[in-house]
Amino acid sequence: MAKTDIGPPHYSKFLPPIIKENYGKWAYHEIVKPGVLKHVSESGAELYSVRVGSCRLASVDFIRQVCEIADKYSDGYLRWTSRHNIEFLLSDASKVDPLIAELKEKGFNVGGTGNALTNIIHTQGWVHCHSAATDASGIVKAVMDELYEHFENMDLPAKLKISLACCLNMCGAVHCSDIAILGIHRKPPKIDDENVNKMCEIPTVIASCPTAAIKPNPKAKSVTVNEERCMYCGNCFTMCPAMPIADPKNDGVALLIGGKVSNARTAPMFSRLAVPYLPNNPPRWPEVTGTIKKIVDLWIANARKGERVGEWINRIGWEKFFEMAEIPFTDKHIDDFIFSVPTFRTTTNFKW
Amino acid sequence: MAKTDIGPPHYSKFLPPIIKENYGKWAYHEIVKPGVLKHVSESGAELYSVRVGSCRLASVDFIRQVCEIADKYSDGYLRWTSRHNIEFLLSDASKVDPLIAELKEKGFNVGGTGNALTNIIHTQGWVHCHSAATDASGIVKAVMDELYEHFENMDLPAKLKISLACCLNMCGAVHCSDIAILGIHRKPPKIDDENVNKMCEIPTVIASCPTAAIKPNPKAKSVTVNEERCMYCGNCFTMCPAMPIADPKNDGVALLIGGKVSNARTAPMFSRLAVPYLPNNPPRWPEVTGTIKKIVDLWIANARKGERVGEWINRIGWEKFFEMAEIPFTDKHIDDFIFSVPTFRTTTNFKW
Amino acid sequence: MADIKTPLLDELEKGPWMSFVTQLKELAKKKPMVRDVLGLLETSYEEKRGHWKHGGIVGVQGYGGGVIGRYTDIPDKFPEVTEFHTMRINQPSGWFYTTDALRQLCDLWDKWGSGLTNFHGSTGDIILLGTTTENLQPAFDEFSEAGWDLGGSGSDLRTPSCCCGPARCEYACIDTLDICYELTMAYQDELHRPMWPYKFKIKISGCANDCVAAIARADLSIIGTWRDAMKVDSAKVKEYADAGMDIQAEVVEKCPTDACSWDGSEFKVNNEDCVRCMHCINKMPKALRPGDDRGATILIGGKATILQSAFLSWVIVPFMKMEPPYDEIKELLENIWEWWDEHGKMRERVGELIYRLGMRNFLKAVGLEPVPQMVYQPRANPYFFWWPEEVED
Amino acid sequence: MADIKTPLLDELEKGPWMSFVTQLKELAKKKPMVRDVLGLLETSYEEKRGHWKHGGIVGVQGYGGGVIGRYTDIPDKFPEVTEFHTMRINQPSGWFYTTDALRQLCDLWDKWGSGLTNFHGSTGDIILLGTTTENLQPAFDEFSEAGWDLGGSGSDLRTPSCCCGPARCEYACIDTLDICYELTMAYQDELHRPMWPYKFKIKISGCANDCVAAIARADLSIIGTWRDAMKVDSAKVKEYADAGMDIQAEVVEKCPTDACSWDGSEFKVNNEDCVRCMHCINKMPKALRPGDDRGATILIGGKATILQSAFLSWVIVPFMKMEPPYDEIKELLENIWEWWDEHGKMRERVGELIYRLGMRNFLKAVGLEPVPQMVYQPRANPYFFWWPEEVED
Ligand code: SRM
Ligand code: SRM
Ligand code: SRM
Ligand code: SRM
Ligand code: SF4
Ligand code: SF4
Ligand code: SF4
Ligand code: SF4
Ligand code: SF4
Ligand code: SF4
Ligand code: SF4
Ligand code: SF4
Repeated sequence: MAKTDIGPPHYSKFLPPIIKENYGKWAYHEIVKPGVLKHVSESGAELYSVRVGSCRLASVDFIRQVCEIADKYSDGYLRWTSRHNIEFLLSDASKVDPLIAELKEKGFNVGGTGNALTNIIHTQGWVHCHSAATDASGIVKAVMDELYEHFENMDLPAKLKISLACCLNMCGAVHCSDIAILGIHRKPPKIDDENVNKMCEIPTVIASCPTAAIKPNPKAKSVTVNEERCMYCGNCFTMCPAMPIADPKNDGVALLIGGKVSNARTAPMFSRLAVPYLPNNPPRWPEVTGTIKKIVDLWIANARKGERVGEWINRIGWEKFFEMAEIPFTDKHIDDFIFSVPTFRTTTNFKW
Repeated sequence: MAKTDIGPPHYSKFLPPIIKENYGKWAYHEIVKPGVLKHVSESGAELYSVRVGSCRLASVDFIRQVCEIADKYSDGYLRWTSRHNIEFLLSDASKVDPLIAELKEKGFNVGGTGNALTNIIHTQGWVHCHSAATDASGIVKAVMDELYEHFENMDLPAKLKISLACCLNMCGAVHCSDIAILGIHRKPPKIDDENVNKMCEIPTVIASCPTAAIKPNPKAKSVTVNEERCMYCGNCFTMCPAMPIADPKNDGVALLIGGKVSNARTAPMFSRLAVPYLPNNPPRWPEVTGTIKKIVDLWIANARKGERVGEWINRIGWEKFFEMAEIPFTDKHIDDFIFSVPTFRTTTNFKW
Repeated sequence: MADIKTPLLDELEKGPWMSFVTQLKELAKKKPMVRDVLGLLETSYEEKRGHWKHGGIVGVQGYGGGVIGRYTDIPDKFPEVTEFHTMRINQPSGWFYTTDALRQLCDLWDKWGSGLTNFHGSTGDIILLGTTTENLQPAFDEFSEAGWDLGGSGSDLRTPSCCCGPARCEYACIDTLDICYELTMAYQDELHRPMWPYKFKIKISGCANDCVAAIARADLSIIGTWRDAMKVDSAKVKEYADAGMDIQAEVVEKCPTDACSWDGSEFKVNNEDCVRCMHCINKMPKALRPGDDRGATILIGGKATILQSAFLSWVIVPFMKMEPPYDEIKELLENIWEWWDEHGKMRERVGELIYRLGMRNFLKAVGLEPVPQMVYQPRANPYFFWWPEEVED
Repeated sequence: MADIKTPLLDELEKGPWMSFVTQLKELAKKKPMVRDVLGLLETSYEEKRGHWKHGGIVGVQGYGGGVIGRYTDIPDKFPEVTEFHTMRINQPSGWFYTTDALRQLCDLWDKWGSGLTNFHGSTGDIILLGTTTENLQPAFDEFSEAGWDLGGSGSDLRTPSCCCGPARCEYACIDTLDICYELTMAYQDELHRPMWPYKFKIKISGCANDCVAAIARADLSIIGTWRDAMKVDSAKVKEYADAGMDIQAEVVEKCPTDACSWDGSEFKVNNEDCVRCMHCINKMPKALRPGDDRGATILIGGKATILQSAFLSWVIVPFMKMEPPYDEIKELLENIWEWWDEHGKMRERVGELIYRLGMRNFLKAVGLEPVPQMVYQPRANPYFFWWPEEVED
């Protein structure tokens, strides 16, 4: 039998010599140009990282292709970032430009550094997950195409972090992104009493519901859903396949915006509901890409230098944001979950 | 039978002629000196209001004495403020100083305007309420004596609003005061099963508990209290006299600070727990007056001009406040009620 | 009348602030009831606990509230306060009085009660402290005769109150006194005959300074504001500056939205950014004034701590014109009460009901459009609901 | 192999951003499984719905997690993806690789799976997407042989992850890679054998920029910081200024606590007020650096939206030294797990448990002292509790 619990390989195996020598001794960095970071050590050593976009849903052939390039330019050393970009790690400055030339020639995307749009964190979507209310890779591709110039240039007011999760489980960091794309259902699950009885543990199903909308239905040895309390999270479906919630006519996408994770300047913030629903319109989701583009353009035009989306909106006020973005404000925007009250405006201080 | 539903007398009956003539036409005001407001009308008319402290627990004889003075100086016109001060309303500027002289001679307190300490909003205490965990009028007197100079002078960084409530019902505005004095119990109610059975409606008693600590006790036809969940609010006692909660050894006072009501500059804010417990030590509650004095002095020494207590603390951070005030920080300071999570520090941004 | 010793309370006759003990002692000389209050209080000071209890419901004919029953738990020691009920008398708008009116109140209370009062109660009423069950009705009859009525108590509308407003304040954007009076008169039934899940309070402030603490203490807050441009007299700003005010530090830098600026000769307000917080006006009342298009912001849900912890009231109508007969606010109030009365659980304030059922249900029921002014920020969670008519079958 | 038509997906081959469709189509040429994935996805694009379902639990011997079972609900149409399970392989710290290692992974996955991957999963694992139940064990055996192990899934410790830290970043205040590795190795059992109420995630960032989004996504966040004075080189600040940076507007005015200042020649940091937010350092890495007394702030409770809505993690230890063998953090982790395991309900994240039972119970159980750094503000409600030993009988 194979060995268990060996854990991951030790990271030191994968560090290039320049990193081993200067581990913990980096003195400062510069962004030489979009996609190129230069880290300088106390020893004077210089490390160049060339950042390349990647569709996270990658084939082994793609990875092999990347390896070929790494062998040629970075002595076979490379890494992935926390946002699924690839970084080639070069100790030889003279190889940077040739690398970029070859990358561009082969259709790779170089950029994502500094005040730019970087790769979109996303999840499985219709490619693998049972719970998805929308696709992941497809919208991501469409949005990156739409905003592509901002990946290649560093001309934004601040970093722009977009994320996508295909259902309310929110795998990833959508709840704290500058712009979050979220797959949503809009109708309660349908209950297939017979199969609930057969396939599901009723107490677990009941406990899975965040709004306590599910009650036992002893007669049918099944459950009922209080439709007024159900907000379509799909948690019951995960626990009980006999409560399907997918619905082509009503599933779609919500946009939440203004979140951030870093502690720089302001504390981390949640993304907040901007657009409650946009339709699933494959293959290119034009309503989604269009709305995001509009919001990004508005931010670019109005934010002060250095202001993340949420910092900008907090300065001008959400009421101004909705007006400027021409997004209708609805009852859905007003919180009614556990921590709703602290979001209510308990002051007369607001703008017209 | 007497007429019912006649409502209060129409206010116009009580307005002095100068007010009737300039109703809605006031142009600006000045604080001539502590306790004296001068309101100037668009017509040029000048109204002088002389503000006088009052112990709110007033006898008819005291009111008659006030009436005498009003007849002499303000043509019989006067009012009370929303914080229980008295204001003599003078249209004759020349009477202001003589009025003040007579007031001072008779032991009245003139002041409470501008950046001063004003009267303490308070409640019944041991003088009338069954629910009180401390007295009201007594502590108020002791605190006003201790801080009296600030009532007479306008030398504070900003207005100082102190309030007292003698139990968790918080009659008054303690929940939004610069400094709130709050009577608290510290042990669960004792249950007198026999009388619960006789005197109380059990479902009402159960529903009265904010932490759902009360469960039926069908055997004894009474209730039980889950002592781990009880936070001694006394609500059950109000519903059920057979659950007494008063306890001379453990009752006392908590201090909450940093609240405000006005929308000026910053939105209204709740007062927040500074000192969880100080003993009931009548007649002058030295621990309470001493701690309040210390906090006020710290505020005076450190706040910028115009900063209310809470605005000052928000600027420096609560961690600094606790350090500077040398007040121990305990598990009681950390919220564990419904809206606790939004108060947790979800950032690495804090001071040592 | 036996003399009583109050060594502990006597300590509270010292010091510069007016002493309630002195007043009690004076009154005790002629009023046995007050002598027993003093004795009872001294006992409480010795024992560190109160000596009052609830008892049977007391009141006057035709009213469900306005009286708070109170009994001592040691009537043997202090028989005069065996019964010691409170009457709440509805104060006039803005707490303006003439000495005649006050003397009338004093005389009546001397006759029918202890002679002890609170000027005023925290809700705003004239609190008459201490009388017997027997005296309640005759006392009420004479108060009514003299033109005074009871205020609220119990699960009903409580006595509305308001700041001095246009009577004495240049900031008032609405006629607080008149609104307070008109609403009080319009809802006498709601005020006097408890019938709701719990209490309901209305407070009215003429501007955002909120001098009656409405946002903190009222289920429904009416707060004056304006919609057009602030009125600015830069010459007068200069006078303040010349008199020593550091306009930049004390005014401009404290503006919450960076909406004003001062260059030494012109004070500019960017009215689009101004949130009418009143701060700059407060600092320079001679130079700055609210605009002309005035009305009120309506907020809901303020309350103290029981049961779900204290709430501050929040915006439900950013701007409402406030002109007699105030039909718009009356209609809104009635819609609110209807919904709350139907759905509220016992001892559930309207703010708590909204918390439980959600703003969406509240807004739909009372007929208000959602606007971003209602929230600091939109929701962060994705748990929002769709009405059946918004989705396809 | 029949050709499949994917007119909708083909649209996603257009545009400047790299296309996953092109990759899928390439791979489909040699992998029937991927051809059916393509077909299935095209079907989803036509129908606007997914076609996957849960099914029986699948896995490898000796492990409770690391594999996500997946089945299509239309196996008749796409038989090759009747089973299409995911294997999660634990990534190396900081996602550093050599091409040799990557090729090894690719070869193994070509052999045993679809050849489709996620580089990486949101938790940080190498996600190998699509294999059959039958292949799981032999695949695992060969991965293990080659030195790779499974990551976490289910109600257990999830694969810890960390930023590149001291390997590639001058801001790193702790050795993120080593901490990540050491914790992963110390808790192999917790990682591989589900046994807790729900999942538990650990993420490690070298500084407050938090480049692995720990505060948002980890039940336990370890974030580098320092306790002594920031290192300032004013001459270098001047270089930034000379190069065109508006130090006042871009740095000083954005400092959250007004802790730094610049007079054209000296950049001053008031270290008592500095909250180490990193902003000024971020703007001028050549001039400013963290201090020398370095360690980590520990935060707890971060998670996504299910059930009680998303939480950000909050401070429980303002400062902890971080030196091998990291005993202090290990002890803390073990105390936390013990308490959570004992009291947590099924599907209750540790943050939710703390919300339900209160920080006071949590702190007492794990042996931490309450400090004001744990909260933005103290409680506003008066509902606090006393331990029996704190009150008199
Ligand atoms: C490579 C990476 C870490 C890794 O181990 O993979 C990384 C690397 C760096 N980050 Fe980061 N960050 C990385 C993800 C993040 C994340 C996480 C995320 O995006 O999900 C965050 C928090 C996101 C947020 O706030 O919502 C993050 C917030 C920052 C910040 C703070 C930005 C702000 O002002 O709010 C800085 C400081 C700065 O850039 O001025 C920063 C700075 C940096 C520096 C400059 C640090 C350094 O001296 O080397 C690195 C280059 C940044 C750049 O791209 O311009 N890094 N950085 C990650 C690259 C992701 C990518 O491919 O785009
Ligand atoms: C008389 C009274 C209204 C009434 O109808 O009774 C009143 C009257 C005035 N208030 Fe007030 N306020 C009165 C209670 C309040 C309250 C309510 C309370 O204290 O419970 C508040 C909100 C309290 C809070 O924020 O916690 C209040 C917050 C203000 C403010 C805002 C203060 C701030 O900067 O936060 C101002 C503006 C100012 O003074 O600069 C203000 C300003 C004023 C002005 C200057 C308005 C004017 O132009 O006439 C009046 C004289 C103020 C003074 O005393 O210096 N008034 N004022 C109340 C006097 C109470 C007393 O006896 O002390
Ligand atoms: C007399 C007064 C205090 C005072 O000394 O001024 C008072 C006294 C009582 N209040 Fe109050 N409340 C008084 C203003 C308030 C206020 C302030 C206000 O109205 O602006 C509040 C906070 C605002 C609010 O309504 O939330 C207040 C919040 C409470 C509460 C908690 C309500 C809540 O939802 O949190 C209770 C508990 C209850 O209703 O059972 C309460 C209950 C009581 C009771 C009836 C206690 C009881 O169950 O018997 C007290 C009777 C005392 C007595 O011996 O007469 N009282 N009470 C105030 C009424 C005088 C008046 O009519 O003018
Ligand atoms: C694969 C992955 C998404 C991706 O495409 O990257 C993923 C996929 C799933 N997640 Fe996740 N989660 C993944 C990272 C996350 C993250 C991000 C993170 O770890 O940093 C989160 C948010 C952070 C957090 O843990 O709260 C996340 C929050 C959830 C939740 C909601 C948990 C909560 O407490 O709110 C669920 C629901 C559940 O556990 O039942 C969930 C459940 C699931 C399940 C297991 C759904 C299910 O019940 O079957 C998904 C399996 C999909 C599939 O087809 O393989 N996943 N999930 C990520 C794991 C890859 C990896 O190991 O590297
Ligand atoms: S976000 Fe939802 S649908 Fe998407 S991978 Fe996670 S659990 Fe699956
Ligand atoms: S979809 Fe979510 S809210 Fe609706 S019943 Fe299922 S678990 Fe409950
Ligand atoms: S605060 Fe409590 S004790 Fe004091 S008057 Fe109000 S209900 Fe009575
Ligand atoms: S005192 Fe309050 S918390 Fe305790 S049992 Fe009574 S109602 Fe519940
Ligand atoms: S609330 Fe405004 S209008 Fe009313 S008294 Fe206060 S400052 Fe004047
Ligand atoms: S009223 Fe307040 S918000 Fe408006 S300009 Fe003046 S200070 Fe600024
Ligand atoms: S978290 Fe800090 S140490 Fe880690 S990569 Fe980001 S900036 Fe560098
Ligand atoms: S690190 Fe942040 S808080 Fe500290 S001085 Fe720099 S900007 Fe200010």
